[in-house]
Amino acid sequence: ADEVTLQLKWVTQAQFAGYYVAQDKGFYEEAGLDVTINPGGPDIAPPQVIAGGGADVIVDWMPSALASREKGVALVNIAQPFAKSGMMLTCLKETGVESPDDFPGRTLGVWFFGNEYPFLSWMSKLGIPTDGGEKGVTVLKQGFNVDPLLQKQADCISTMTYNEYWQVIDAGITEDQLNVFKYEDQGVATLEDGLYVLEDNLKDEAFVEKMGRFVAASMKGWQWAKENPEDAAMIVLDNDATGAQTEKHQIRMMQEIAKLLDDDGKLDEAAYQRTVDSLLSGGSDPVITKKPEGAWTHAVTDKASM
Amino acid sequence: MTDVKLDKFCLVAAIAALLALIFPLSGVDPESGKQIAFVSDIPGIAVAMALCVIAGAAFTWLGVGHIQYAAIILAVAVFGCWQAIEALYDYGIAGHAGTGFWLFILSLWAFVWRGIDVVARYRSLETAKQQSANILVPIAFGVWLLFLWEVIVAGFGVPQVLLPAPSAIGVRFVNSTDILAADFHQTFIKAVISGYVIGCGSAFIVAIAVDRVPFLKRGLLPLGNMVSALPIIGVAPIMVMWFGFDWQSKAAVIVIMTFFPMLVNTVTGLNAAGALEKDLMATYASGYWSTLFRLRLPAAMPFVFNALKINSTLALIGAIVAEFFGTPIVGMGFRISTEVGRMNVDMVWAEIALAALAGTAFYGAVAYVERKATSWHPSFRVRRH
Amino acid sequence: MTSNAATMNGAIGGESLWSRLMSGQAGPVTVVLIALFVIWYIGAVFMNAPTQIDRYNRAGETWTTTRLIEDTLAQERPILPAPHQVAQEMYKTIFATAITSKRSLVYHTWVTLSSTLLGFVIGTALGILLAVGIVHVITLEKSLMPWVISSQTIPILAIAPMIVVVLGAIGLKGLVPKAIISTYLCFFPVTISMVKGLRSPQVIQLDLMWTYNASKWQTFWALRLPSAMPYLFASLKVAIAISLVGAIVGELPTGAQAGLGARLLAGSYYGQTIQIWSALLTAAFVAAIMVVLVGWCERRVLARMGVRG
Amino acid sequence: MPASADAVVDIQKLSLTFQTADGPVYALSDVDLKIERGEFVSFIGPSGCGKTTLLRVIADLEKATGGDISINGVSPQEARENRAYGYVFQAPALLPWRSIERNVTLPLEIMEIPREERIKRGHEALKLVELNGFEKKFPWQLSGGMQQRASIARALSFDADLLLMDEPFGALDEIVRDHLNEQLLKLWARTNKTVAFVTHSIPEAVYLSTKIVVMSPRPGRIIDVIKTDFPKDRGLDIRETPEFLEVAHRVRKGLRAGHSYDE
Amino acid sequence: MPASADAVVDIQKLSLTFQTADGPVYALSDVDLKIERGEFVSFIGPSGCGKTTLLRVIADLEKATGGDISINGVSPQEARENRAYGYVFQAPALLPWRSIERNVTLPLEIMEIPREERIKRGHEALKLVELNGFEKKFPWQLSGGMQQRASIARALSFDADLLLMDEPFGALDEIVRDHLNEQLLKLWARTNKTVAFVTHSIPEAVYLSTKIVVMSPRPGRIIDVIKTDFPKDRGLDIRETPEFLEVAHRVRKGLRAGHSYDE
Ligand SMILES: Nc1ncnc2c1ncn2[C@@H]1O[C@H](COP(=O)(O)OP(=O)(O)OP(=O)(O)O)[C@@H](O)[C@H]1O
Ligand SMILES: Nc1ncnc2c1ncn2[C@@H]1O[C@H](COP(=O)(O)OP(=O)(O)OP(=O)(O)O)[C@@H](O)[C@H]1O
Ligand SMILES: Cc1ncc(C[n+]2csc(CCO)c2C)c(N)n1
Ligand SMILES: [Mg+2]
Ligand SMILES: [Mg+2]
Repeated sequence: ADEVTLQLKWVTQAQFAGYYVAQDKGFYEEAGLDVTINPGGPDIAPPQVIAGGGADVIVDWMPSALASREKGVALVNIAQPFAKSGMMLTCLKETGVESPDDFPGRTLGVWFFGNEYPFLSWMSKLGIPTDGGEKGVTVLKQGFNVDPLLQKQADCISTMTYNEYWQVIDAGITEDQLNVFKYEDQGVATLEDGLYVLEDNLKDEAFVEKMGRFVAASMKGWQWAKENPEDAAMIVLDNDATGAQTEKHQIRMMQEIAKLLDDDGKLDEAAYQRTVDSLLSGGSDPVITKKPEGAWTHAVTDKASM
Repeated sequence: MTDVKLDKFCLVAAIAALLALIFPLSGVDPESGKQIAFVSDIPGIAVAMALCVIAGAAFTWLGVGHIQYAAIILAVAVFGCWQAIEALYDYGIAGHAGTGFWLFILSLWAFVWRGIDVVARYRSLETAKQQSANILVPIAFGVWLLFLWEVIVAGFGVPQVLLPAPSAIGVRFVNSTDILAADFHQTFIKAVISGYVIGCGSAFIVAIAVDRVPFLKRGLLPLGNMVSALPIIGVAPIMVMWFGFDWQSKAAVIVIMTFFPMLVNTVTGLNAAGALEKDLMATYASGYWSTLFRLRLPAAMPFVFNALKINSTLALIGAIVAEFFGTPIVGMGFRISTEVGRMNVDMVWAEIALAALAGTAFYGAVAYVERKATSWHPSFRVRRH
Repeated sequence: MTSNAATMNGAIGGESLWSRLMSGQAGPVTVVLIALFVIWYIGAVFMNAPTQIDRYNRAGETWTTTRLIEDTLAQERPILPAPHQVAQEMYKTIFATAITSKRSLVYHTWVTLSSTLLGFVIGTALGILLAVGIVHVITLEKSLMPWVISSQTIPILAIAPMIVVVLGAIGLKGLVPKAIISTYLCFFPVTISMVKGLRSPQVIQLDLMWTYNASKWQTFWALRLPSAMPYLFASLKVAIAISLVGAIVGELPTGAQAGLGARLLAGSYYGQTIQIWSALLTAAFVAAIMVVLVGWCERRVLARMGVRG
Repeated sequence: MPASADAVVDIQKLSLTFQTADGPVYALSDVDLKIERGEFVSFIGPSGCGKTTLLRVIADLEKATGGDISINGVSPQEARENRAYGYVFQAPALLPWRSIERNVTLPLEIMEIPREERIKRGHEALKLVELNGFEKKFPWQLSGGMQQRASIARALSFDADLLLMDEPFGALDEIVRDHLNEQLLKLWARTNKTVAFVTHSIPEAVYLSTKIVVMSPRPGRIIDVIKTDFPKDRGLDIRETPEFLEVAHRVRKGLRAGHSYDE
Repeated sequence: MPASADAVVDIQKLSLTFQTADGPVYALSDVDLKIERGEFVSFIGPSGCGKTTLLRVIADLEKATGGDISINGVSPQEARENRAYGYVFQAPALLPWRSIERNVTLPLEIMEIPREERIKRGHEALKLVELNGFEKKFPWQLSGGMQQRASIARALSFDADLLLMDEPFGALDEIVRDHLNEQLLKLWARTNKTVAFVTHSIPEAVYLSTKIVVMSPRPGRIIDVIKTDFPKDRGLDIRETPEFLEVAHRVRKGLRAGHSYDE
């Protein structure tokens, strides 16, 4: 069988259920693939891993992937299983943040490590500086969890619809005590978990064909996960080496993830365009400086749907 | 001794340089299938190699007895290094270096080692000369290491996102002084200094208290050893949870890290005074405080400084690591973790270089004060053998 | 020393049971431990109270102090978990779970321990080797020593993720990268101490070997190495603890793999403070046990060398 | 038992046992001794017989396990707290971080004597042992003999009436030793101090003392007390007199009895 | 200059200057000395005059800065490499982690002599200094004097023809010292070894030597060389003879000339 190494963006959780299901249910095997799934972590940069030859294909967010491309790691999007963004800013109502107009003067929690691009684009679109001045917002590098909100160190924090949001809820705060600003709703959504490979490899026909099979099998996994969220969550739990994840949380995450999924994993050109525009519009400090060329291809998904 | 002793290092240098002239300088260009460059294409490196052969052969016979000879050898090596860099970047060898090139580097290595060796053995009664020799040796060695790093990264074409060349790091360092300054201020001036002072200071006072109360000494110290084994990495998120995002939580981590080395060392030091000296103080009916200040604290100084030195390296590391767990968007640890994610690995290394510089300077400062304050200690006297 | 007893007007007096209990080490340690627990409980109440009160307010409940105290000590995600919560969690994950399970702390401890030990062994060997070089080759002493010190000012913990990635790129995965980080951290105290130790023979002892025309090698085995033993063991105690830190740090970026570091991370990620604290305490216990083991070896070796006491 | 009015040191049935892991070590047993004001008493005996221990008991550095001892009519502890004696240890015991001058004036500093006075007395003491000119040097810059002299100066600096000296001249060469012996004798003759002096050298003991106490090996007992009656201002030349040789002979005999060589 | 056929040590115009940060220290200057096979030469002189330094030059522990020196006709380095001498230091310098036996056999171990042979010769040497029975003890279990005896046994164990001894008996009490002096003389008379011996004690020097070298203070020079002609098998009693006292007097005079006390 052909060997494929997949580098995830984050730790083993239902966010990556499709790949684990495809592995567990033998979809990869059927496609003649021997797939190794490497979980990520807070300080693993998938582009760095693939550049160093530690993976064949990675899961990454498009802003980060395009920024890396400008830095010389020629990443190409070969499939986009997530059609929608799950990112949002979650605020405590009691702090009085009702709309983006209330942001100036506030303290906001943001993920960095390449995940800050959507936020920075949004702020520059709103024209709010992020330097901590009077008219701007004070930005905190948010750690792994939602403590900054619970302990009122920040007025708002970044959350994913499928993960951190529910941790806030679990901590005893009810939905009606929160104001949430989804990037989708604000019109600043950027594409999230996509599959990326190195441009050079795509020159090799056999590789494209192999990726075709990989994407097809992965999408089959996603389809299965969408239909069987509970079982998918259990498969994820089986693969979690820390033994720290909980069933309740993973099932709920799987259900939320299902809402973001695309059917065939083919990159939507309009969504790509919207992401690129958003990233280019950063005023004096845009995330990317020029329109990327060849940053995506349908060659693989076309093969996959054959 | 009548038989001539051959200088092995120079011999290696000469032979390696000779072979370098023969072997291909670079690999084959994958697209055109042709050699990228021969020695004959690059006059500079050819001259350098020839010089190495000549100098190597000459000094193999002469031996490198004098410091002047070492200067000649080092000069040849510097010229060779310069030509190697030129060949890499101006003649496109970067990423395709071949056997010949590496043999040349080996030759240079032998020269540099021999040169440094001679300088290291240099003895002069004039303090100024001796001191400059003492400083030159580690610097020359460090510069050589940087050169090796540069050549290996460029020669093998290591991707920038994995490991940038020192030259790229240097450029980034110079171009980002404002960011580096802001980060330094946040991490070092605010967090490290305050954490270090509070941690070491409180441990010193507690040590004196513990020493006064034997009960605490027996009860607290064994536990202290356990706490010092606590991985800071686990403590850091808790401190961020307790003391917030700003520098205070980093200072708290530093306090925890530095407290026990200082405590344990000071307590040991307070017991370092010899029995005879203690008896002496007893014959004067010297009181507790008098004995503490006149005998036990001075005797404890070497131990206290030992802890201060250990802590000077621990403190900076602690602050940087703590910044991984939440911080305002400034600081050395913040920058390191953020810029990796942005593939700005040269910036990461610029911060690391800054950390190493600051840490070494900090350590050096403490060591300097130690030398002044405990100049009476035998370890600072000239060794006989 | 008897002379101290005389000068410190020792309160020998009546040997009560209490004073005999407290004159050893176990008694005082227990008392301090109990005091620590009390402080811990009080701390837990105070640190957890604000969120608890917040929760009452949000739910519109009324509360009494007793209820508040009870609740602060039984939160699911406390800021500071109470000792008994940590103890329960540790009992559950250490004794009540099969050690093959991923939920067993024993399993994770073993994962961490294996790279700790590997790193410790390599680091110690490297440290001794460097020290031997530095002591015997003046060029190494002058050129390498300053860089050995500078090397420790590089925040290795901060670049651990990059190391893991870079090593992964050349095919080193799992145990080895973690062990390498441990090695980097623990070679330093060994080198520093061993340089000191190998230089600790007195001039007169070195002269003695010189009069016998002993080779460097003979002098090393007969004189330098035995003199360095106490220094070696002192540094090994530091090195083993620091090696554990290295292994844990190495586990963080590899993310959701196994090990105490991964437990810490996962606990941190999901705000499960109880899990963090139990992983943390386990790590501290493991470190303490290893230090005690090194101390035991030290006593045996030194006893064989005829050291007094 | 009331101490005799003029006895500086009054020891009765003193014994001392060290409790060690290997069992008890009987260092002193049944020692009776009286030292009058103005006496110069030497202690001589084989190595390990308890000379140092006896001196340490007098100085309150060790507690006797049996018997009675009084110094100037009070307990050793009180005597120590009154700074009744100066002690010269077998080793110099100088503090390496203090210059010679500051080492010598250390006891004065502890007794809170004003600075000027301290420096004056320090100078005098250093002059006595011929170390003037070395005030600002540090101990490691002096030879072993010079260090020992500095430690003697330190004991002299605060002018206690009782001097306890434990082999103070052991590390010195014969000439310097002779010289310091003379100096010490002069000082003693001038000031009427009481001196308790441990030595290994028979001629030294005989030359210096008014009373020589010969001790037996462990457990240390007194086997002979020899009174001499040389004048207070004796010169080195008395060492050639028959009386001197006779006393020396008696000391040697006592000593030899303690050793196992019966040649 | 060809060394005389039977000279074990031949020193001509030897000088040694230490270069220190404070400027040069002239330790030895213009020393001429010849030691014949079978001689027992004592060095005596004030502290710091260069006795130890001279012995160290002979042992190749220090390099002369001027003049010529040969040991058995070769350079000190070659002599050392031939293991031509045994050296007894001023301090015992025993290795604390080795039992007495293994300390004494250390030089044999380094010379790669087989185990059985080593143990045999170690026993003999220990017997000579009367330490049999203490083979398995560690140094700290022995008194200072016993340690010094062990270090002498160590130097004897490999039976070198030349013995260099630097105040070997300085730390011992008079009785033990007398005893060891006798033993050393016996050994020397029996084996025809050559001995160079540093001491501070005039009677010891006179009693032991065939030749006494008196040295002046820094820069160390030889100011007197005194030959004695007591029989090889002299007893302790010769110390009372007029010849003995005469030689002792001459030595004392020479020594005193080197000191500044002109009383
Ligand atoms: N603290 C102690 N614990 C146990 N035994 C001790 C202690 N101090 C001294 N001794 C023992 O008591 C005996 C007397 O020792 P002391 O030091 O008084 O001898 P000394 O006569 O001064 O000998 P030296 O002439 O060698 O100085 C010795 O056998 C010694 O081993
Ligand atoms: N390595 C050295 N560097 C500088 N000076 C030295 C060194 N070794 C010895 N000296 C000096 O050389 C002189 C002679 O010293 P040496 O040790 O030979 O004296 P000594 O006659 O053996 O004295 P003692 O009787 O005290 O042992 C001394 O003044 C000493 O300070
Ligand atoms: C330090 C830190 N950096 C980034 C993220 C963000 N992140 C990486 S993958 C992912 C998907 C959902 O969990 C998210 C949000 C985080 N949580 N913590
Ligand atoms: Mg004594
Ligand atoms: Mg000497």
